[in-house]
Amino acid sequence: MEPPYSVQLETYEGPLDLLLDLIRKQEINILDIPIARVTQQYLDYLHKMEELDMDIAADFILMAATLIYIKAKMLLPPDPNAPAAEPLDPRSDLVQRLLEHERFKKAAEMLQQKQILEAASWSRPNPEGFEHEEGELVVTLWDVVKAFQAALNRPQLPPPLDIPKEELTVGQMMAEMQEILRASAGPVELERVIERYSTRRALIVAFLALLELIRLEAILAVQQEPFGPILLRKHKLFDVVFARADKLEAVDTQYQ
Amino acid sequence: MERNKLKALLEAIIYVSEEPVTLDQLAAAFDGVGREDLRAALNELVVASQASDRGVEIRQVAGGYRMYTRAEHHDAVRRFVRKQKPPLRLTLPALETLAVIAYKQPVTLPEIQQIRGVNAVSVIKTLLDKALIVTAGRKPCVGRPILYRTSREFLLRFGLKDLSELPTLEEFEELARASLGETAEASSGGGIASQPARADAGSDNGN
Amino acid sequence: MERNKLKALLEAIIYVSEEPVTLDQLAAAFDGVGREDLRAALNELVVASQASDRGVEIRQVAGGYRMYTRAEHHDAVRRFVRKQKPPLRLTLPALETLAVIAYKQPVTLPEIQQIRGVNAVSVIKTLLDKALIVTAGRKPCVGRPILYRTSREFLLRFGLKDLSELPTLEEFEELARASLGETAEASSGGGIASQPARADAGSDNGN
Repeated sequence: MEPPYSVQLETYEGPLDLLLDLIRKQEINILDIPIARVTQQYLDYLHKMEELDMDIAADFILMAATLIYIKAKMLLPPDPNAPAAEPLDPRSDLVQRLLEHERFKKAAEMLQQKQILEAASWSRPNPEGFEHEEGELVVTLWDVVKAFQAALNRPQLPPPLDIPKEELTVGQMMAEMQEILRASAGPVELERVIERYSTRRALIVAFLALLELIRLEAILAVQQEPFGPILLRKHKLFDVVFARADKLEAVDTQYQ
Repeated sequence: MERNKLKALLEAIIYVSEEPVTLDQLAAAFDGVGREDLRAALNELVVASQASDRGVEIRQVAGGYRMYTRAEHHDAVRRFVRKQKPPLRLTLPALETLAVIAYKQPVTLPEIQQIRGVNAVSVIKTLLDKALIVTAGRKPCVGRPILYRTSREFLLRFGLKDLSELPTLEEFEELARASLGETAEASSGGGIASQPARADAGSDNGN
Repeated sequence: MERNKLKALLEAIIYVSEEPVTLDQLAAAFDGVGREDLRAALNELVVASQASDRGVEIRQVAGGYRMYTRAEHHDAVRRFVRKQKPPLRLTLPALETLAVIAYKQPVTLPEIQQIRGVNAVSVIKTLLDKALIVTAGRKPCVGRPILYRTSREFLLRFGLKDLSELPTLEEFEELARASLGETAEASSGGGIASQPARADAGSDNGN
């Protein structure tokens, strides 16, 4: 008996991989699998996995049951009441699956070779600027699905205000920023905030308000990776700054 | 290096380079090859590319070598390029708005903005321009806002027979969960298509 | 149109086009030129671009014609390429699932899992994210599961003219049988199959 933790186990993606490996390593004829022996080896492998506290996926258990079933069936005499036309080898389904699995493994290798060759050659489309618009993506249905999920998962901001944004002062804009941050559980992307304003004036006021809030340490702007989105989050003085209406008004007198 | 191989390599390099390739750059890249040999090979390339059956020529420009289509072909080339229907391209906000309309249709602008949290007016216009969405009457509520739904073009572009072929959110979530490493126990796809088709999809504006 | 002029124009168009250029597109653009003439001219271009002193070849891919540098030149060419294409990294399970979809398409998740013997949800998501597969409607059976097929991107990334360029599964079967020690039958008809794929057999452990 080997001590449990010295056992080296190969990992298999699924039960078919494990079975194929058992068969191939022992140079067994796939059309005449010694089912009792292979079943035992298969179960031994699962036991070793258990000893190593490895999770055994349901797929492996299902295959174990299948093997045991086949083994039992092979021990039984053929059913005399079965239609005479099909004296089927109980192993044949499994053999077909294994052969098919092996075919696809070969096909995958072939694809890999093709991909390596393809990656080594370059095409330089549109070298002379017979161009389409920049910044757009070629989209698939999958992108649509993902985009919808993204929209649903995003913290909901209060709907854009109906009062004309041109009217907002820097102080009022700061209050609006506060509302946005307060309404969301976590950080808010800067882009999401900016998108709410369409006029040049409103955008400028929004930026001034953000700069004021950052200066007052009410909010913090962070970027977690180069070129990543800029996130706004509450900073240490968030509640203090907004608790004092006079502070916001003081800002406004500055900008008069 | 054999002359033909050198010419082939030079042609490939000039093709992939975005800027004119200089003799200095090439001399640095081809260690064992003298500048005279490089120059001779480049000249042969230039001359060969002038043949009457060639449409892409190599020219010396700004101290380097570069590929060009010939001026006399530009009209024909431009006409061809313009005729092609380019693949569908959308900005991220446009894509997201389209997704909201696809799943929530028929839907009004305020409802879209509520979900997306941003102004969507200009994006709606883009989608209308690209004929991916169409208007679908007005919602009988205060302000009677315009309703939007996806168009036939949308179905064509995404290869859908009808809206019921859109993956459901349940199906999406199964895939999304899987990406988080949570091996969903979809025993042979058990979780898939629990709700056959979204009952609400396009029910009132039969496509 | 004179043959040489036609070839020159075709070369210029293929050079500037962002996507592989199809015969249909060309036929629509060249009013007076028959498809047979176009095909012949294209074939001549393809053959001429294979000459040993040429570094840019015209190849058929994803149903059209496109220019490429040759794979064997990639060491010399790479340093001049400004925009490297992002490498496509696929795990072996992902490649195997892709192979199943390529050969069985359109195919559902339960069918894929039946063949692969394992849960394939997360791999499917990876393949969708990389745009190598797309959804293809729903199968009209219980549960109406989503169908998947390979995409144009798949053909482009794997340098395939079209799906028919893939070796048949029977060819792999011969190979698989041979490698599984079932030698008797394999030797009888294995001649065709063993040739192309032999080269890559045994690269299993490379990853």
